[in-house]
Amino acid sequence: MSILIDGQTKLIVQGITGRDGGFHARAMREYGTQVVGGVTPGKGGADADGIPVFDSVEEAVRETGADASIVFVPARFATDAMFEAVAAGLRLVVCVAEGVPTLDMVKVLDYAKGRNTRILGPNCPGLISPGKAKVGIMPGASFKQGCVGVVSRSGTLTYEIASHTAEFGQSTVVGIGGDPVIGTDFIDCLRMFNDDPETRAIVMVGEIGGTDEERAAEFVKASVKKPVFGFVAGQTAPPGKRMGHAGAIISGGSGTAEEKIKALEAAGIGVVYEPQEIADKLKAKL
Amino acid sequence: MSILIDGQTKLIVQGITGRDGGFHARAMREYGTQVVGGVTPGKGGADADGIPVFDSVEEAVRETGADASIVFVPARFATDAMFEAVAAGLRLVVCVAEGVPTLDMVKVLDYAKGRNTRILGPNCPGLISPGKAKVGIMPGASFKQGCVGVVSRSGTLTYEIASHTAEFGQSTVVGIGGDPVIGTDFIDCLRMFNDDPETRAIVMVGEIGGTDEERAAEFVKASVKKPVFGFVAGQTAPPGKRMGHAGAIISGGSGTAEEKIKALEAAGIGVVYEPQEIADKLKAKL
Amino acid sequence: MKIHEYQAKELFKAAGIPVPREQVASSPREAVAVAEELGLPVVVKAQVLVGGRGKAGGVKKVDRLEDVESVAGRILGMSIKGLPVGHVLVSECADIEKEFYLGIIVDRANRCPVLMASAAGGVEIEQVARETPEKILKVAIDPGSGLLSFQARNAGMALLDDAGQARAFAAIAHKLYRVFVERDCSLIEINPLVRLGNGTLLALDAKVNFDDNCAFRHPGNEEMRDMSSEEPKEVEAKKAGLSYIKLEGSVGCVVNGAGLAMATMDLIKRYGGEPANFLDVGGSSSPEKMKTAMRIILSDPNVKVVLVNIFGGITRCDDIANGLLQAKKEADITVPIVARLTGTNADKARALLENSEVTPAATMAEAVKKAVELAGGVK
Amino acid sequence: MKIHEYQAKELFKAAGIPVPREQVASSPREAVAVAEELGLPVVVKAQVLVGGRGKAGGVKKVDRLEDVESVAGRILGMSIKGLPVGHVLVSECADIEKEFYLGIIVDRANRCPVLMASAAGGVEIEQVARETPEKILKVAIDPGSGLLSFQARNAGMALLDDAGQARAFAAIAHKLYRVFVERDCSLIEINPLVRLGNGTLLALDAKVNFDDNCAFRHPGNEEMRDMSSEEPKEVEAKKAGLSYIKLEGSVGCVVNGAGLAMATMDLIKRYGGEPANFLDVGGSSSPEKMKTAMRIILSDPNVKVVLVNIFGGITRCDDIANGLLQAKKEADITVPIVARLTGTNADKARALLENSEVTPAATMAEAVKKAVELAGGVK
Repeated sequence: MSILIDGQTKLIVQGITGRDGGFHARAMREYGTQVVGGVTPGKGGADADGIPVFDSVEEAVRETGADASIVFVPARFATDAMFEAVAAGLRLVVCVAEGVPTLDMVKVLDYAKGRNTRILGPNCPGLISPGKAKVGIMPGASFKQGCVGVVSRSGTLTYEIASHTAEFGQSTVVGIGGDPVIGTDFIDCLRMFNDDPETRAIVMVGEIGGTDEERAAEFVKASVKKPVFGFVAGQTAPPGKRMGHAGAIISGGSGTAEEKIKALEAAGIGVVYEPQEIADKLKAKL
Repeated sequence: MSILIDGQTKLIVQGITGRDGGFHARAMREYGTQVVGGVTPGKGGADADGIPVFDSVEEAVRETGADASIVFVPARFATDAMFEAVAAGLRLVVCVAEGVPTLDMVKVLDYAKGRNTRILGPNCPGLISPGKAKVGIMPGASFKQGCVGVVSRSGTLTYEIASHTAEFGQSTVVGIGGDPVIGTDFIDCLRMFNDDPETRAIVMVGEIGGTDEERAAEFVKASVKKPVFGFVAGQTAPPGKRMGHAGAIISGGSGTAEEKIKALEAAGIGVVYEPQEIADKLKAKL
Repeated sequence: MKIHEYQAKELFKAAGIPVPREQVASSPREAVAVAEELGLPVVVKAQVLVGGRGKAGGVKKVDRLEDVESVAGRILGMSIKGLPVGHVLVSECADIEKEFYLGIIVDRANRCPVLMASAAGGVEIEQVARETPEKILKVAIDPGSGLLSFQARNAGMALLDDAGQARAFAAIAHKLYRVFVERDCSLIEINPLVRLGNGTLLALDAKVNFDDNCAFRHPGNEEMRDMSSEEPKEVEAKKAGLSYIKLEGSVGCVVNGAGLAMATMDLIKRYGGEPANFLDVGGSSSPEKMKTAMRIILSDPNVKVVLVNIFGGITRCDDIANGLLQAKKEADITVPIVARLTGTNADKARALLENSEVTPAATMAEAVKKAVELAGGVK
Repeated sequence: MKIHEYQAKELFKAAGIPVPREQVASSPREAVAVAEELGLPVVVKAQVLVGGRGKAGGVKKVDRLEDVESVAGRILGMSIKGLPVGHVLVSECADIEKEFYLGIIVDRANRCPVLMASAAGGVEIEQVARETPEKILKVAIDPGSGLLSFQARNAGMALLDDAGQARAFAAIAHKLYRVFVERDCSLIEINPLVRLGNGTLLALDAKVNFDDNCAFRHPGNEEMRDMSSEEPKEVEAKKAGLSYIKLEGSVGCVVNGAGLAMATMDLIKRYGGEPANFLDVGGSSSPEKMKTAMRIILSDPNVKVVLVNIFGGITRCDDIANGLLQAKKEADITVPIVARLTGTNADKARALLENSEVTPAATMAEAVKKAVELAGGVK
């Protein structure tokens, strides 16, 4: 097992005829993901390196039986692509684009709420269940199949931290994205990891901004039975400045790393202060 | 039992300080309904004939534990009143007003969908579970406790038809309203009557316009185990003319009484051509 | 509420939906002036709030300027299905290559607006829906998010192979939806939406119905109302809070509640009579309303009997009885009246009518039977 | 993106939200002219995109006309938390009876806009939220239906006893929400919203932040950008597709990914150093971007060492190495460079840097340790 994706996942790539879409469609297929189709309006009938291209998500789903999509269209068109994917009934939609308007994201998530679609992102690297499937842009070689579930607001920091869990490998690594409003949060992933028999320990990688980590800590305390470790980036971040990610900002003195670390500790989460420390911490518990 | 309301229902009256609201609040209380409060923004703290008045539905619910409301405000304010009732978490909201904009109703129902509120109406007489409670404007004396469930798009025609079921009495009589877009339809009521042990037979009173009766007929055929009788008003209605109710119109040749009667008959529903015939039909089956 | 094609086209134009070069005219002379400006040939189209104007001869192509006056005059003199033609629309002749349908209605079953598009344009969409429903593309619109880009785009691509034309179609769909929402329409339709030889899309005809419940927030909608197309008695009734529709029979009826009114009409027919009207006196009926109802019904010379059928709830039977008596007193009513009054205050009503010439009836069936007999018996 | 109070007030005025009589001035003379027109006393307020201007002396009440010039001059000469004051807002003195708070933000946890209202106006809402959260009324706004009438009405009634004032409050809330949505704000705030002695409500201060992701659809938002308040190097970095924030330390850093960049800064601090900046080179980094990154970092005289920490994914390590080498060739870089490059094409990168003066490191921890040492060792 693993969460959200595995070898059975049938993926379509929205924006497959674009530069990034095409590149990552191939990379995901090479990794072993079942990339069953692509969508680019107006280019239906084309062939992207052996992957059939459709005009609409609805058509792609009808023809291929896809149950997940990854959106590689530019930010200003990403909202519409997500709406289309939700309407077509996909189970999982991953949005990589950075720069999606926040209020559009609010609308898409509201639209998805009554339907059966989980959105991951936007502004996220996607997710990988090592050895099974990759729906994202992370380098497959940095991950190894195993029993640690990783959930993170970041991209490369996730790779860094995951690299120190190599001894145990990872069940699934999920990048939830760095925007203020995202489709899937820590709690969603913690719940799934907790229920996943293959996952034996969970690492959550947080950062400044918002209260997602604090709420996650409460959830861990109340409901998670497996060992959880946490890292929070941004202890040296100045207040009021957006640290790269749109969501990484300390405003009005709230959303600091200090607060978050305190909340994680209070929930019994093993806080890691340097990425490499995770290796020993895991060894001690597993 | 009965459906939707009974002696336990705690009702608030939105617009209780208005003429109609006040009149019917008293009438419902006299009938035996637990009218626990009223709402009129700006008149909180007042007393309407012994019924406490609140500024907001939220407050009324908090103070009284109400689980249902009936909306007696004019059509142009009824939408907002329904939104407020839904947001306050009421289980049932009955809207009597005639003339609520259709697109507003579409929005309210969409809003209610993700929440746990059933809306009845608009443009409906409400409902009555004889001997238990009345949430509506119908004359209580025209009904008698018993085992026939009645669901109708009409007001007075319902009273007329119900009067011919007096031998068996009624479990609940529901007026779903005469507008094109309504919160509760035939199928919703048929399902509830089918599941209600007290109800032994069901009478549905339809009229021209839309396809609600046709869809209900399919539902009856597929899922209803109790005897169902039907009446459809408007066989002599001219096409293209709105017959009083906003929803009662034959347009483009569809929505005729003929089609509906045919659909009811095809579903094995005992069609009644004159209101008084229902008495013998029931006797034959019960 | 319906509006004329030329009025709908004005809404379209303001919203950026492409329409033909055209102008409305209310006299043959005006029509000639428009035709001169547009250049020949032109199409002269009767502006009338009822379907089937084409079959009735209300749409004519005119090739020569000298014929415009006579054609326009003939159409302006017409009456189509009882409605006089007050205006004609004079339009340039479009080089039509293909006809599409595009419309939005409120889907009662799904409780949301639905966009309907079809390559089978130019015929009545209800006919297409009955005979070849697979030819209609239906798109449910979420009221919160509105018509989404992908929905309009996919509809365009489904109907048009050319990418540019598909985009133009989608753009028109978005504009149409905006008008639909901003004006609180119950129906908005472009039929046909045509593709010209050069690939351009054009709204050749337009149909817009407004939601009658929204007049309070759309004074602009009400200004477009064409009173000349409405039955004066229906307007008078509406003003008095009554809902009245004239029919062709001889049994006038006064009923409280639309459903009961229809059921009463149906029973009249079933017992061999013909209803002269639909009339719902509404809820809390004052004697005044009753008087107006009687006046309107009796102004129809076909009426041979008046049937009053009241199931009192909010409506008080004694109000109805008083209204009846006052109406009888004030006007010289010669036709017989049959009254069935039950429910709230029925006893008082019965007492009031005891010594009048009103024929009482205990049940609806009895009342209808008596009325049909008085109207001349079963045919 | 933040805008000035006076710009926010212009949006308010256009939306019909009541604001004081006031005008912006960019010179003491202009300030005097405004004061003359308004009549004394007036309040002169520094327009600066940072909080705490009051405490810094950037807000002054002036009673006599002859003092306006000197007060305005003093404020216009100020620099508050590093930001120069380019404009002052000269306002009539309001007869304040009570101060309220009214604002809208996007609630990250609930994924919807939330309206916040409080009778504890005039102080920072975050402070109220921490100390007395029960004093803040929060109203979640459904994105599909928007701020509903009952929500605004109930908020008004909760804060104001007078029905008319509650209605005025609700009307302001609706207008505020409209601006919030139409302008794609991430925050919109009236603090304080004041009640005057005569019961009128007035937006005394205004704060509006736009969602940076929406510049493409709001050219009008971008026009309000005050470039003078932005760090030139941050602007330069942004143009090059980099995300850079200047800090006070001596260890410059170039990292790919915002999270890893923050983690790198944190580790520098943990190992006894001080980061000189945050810098995320972003995804697919060309050598060109790397050169720009180095130039920006090295223009800071505090920088004693540059730490390059790359976990290659889309970013190719050889691109980074090439950029580094080019930067070194083109400029005379004297500060030491420590580079840790892992992931995609790390081997190639290592080969490229072998004979350069760049100090290699195998892990992030090692790289940070070396850099801190080179910057002068642990404090």
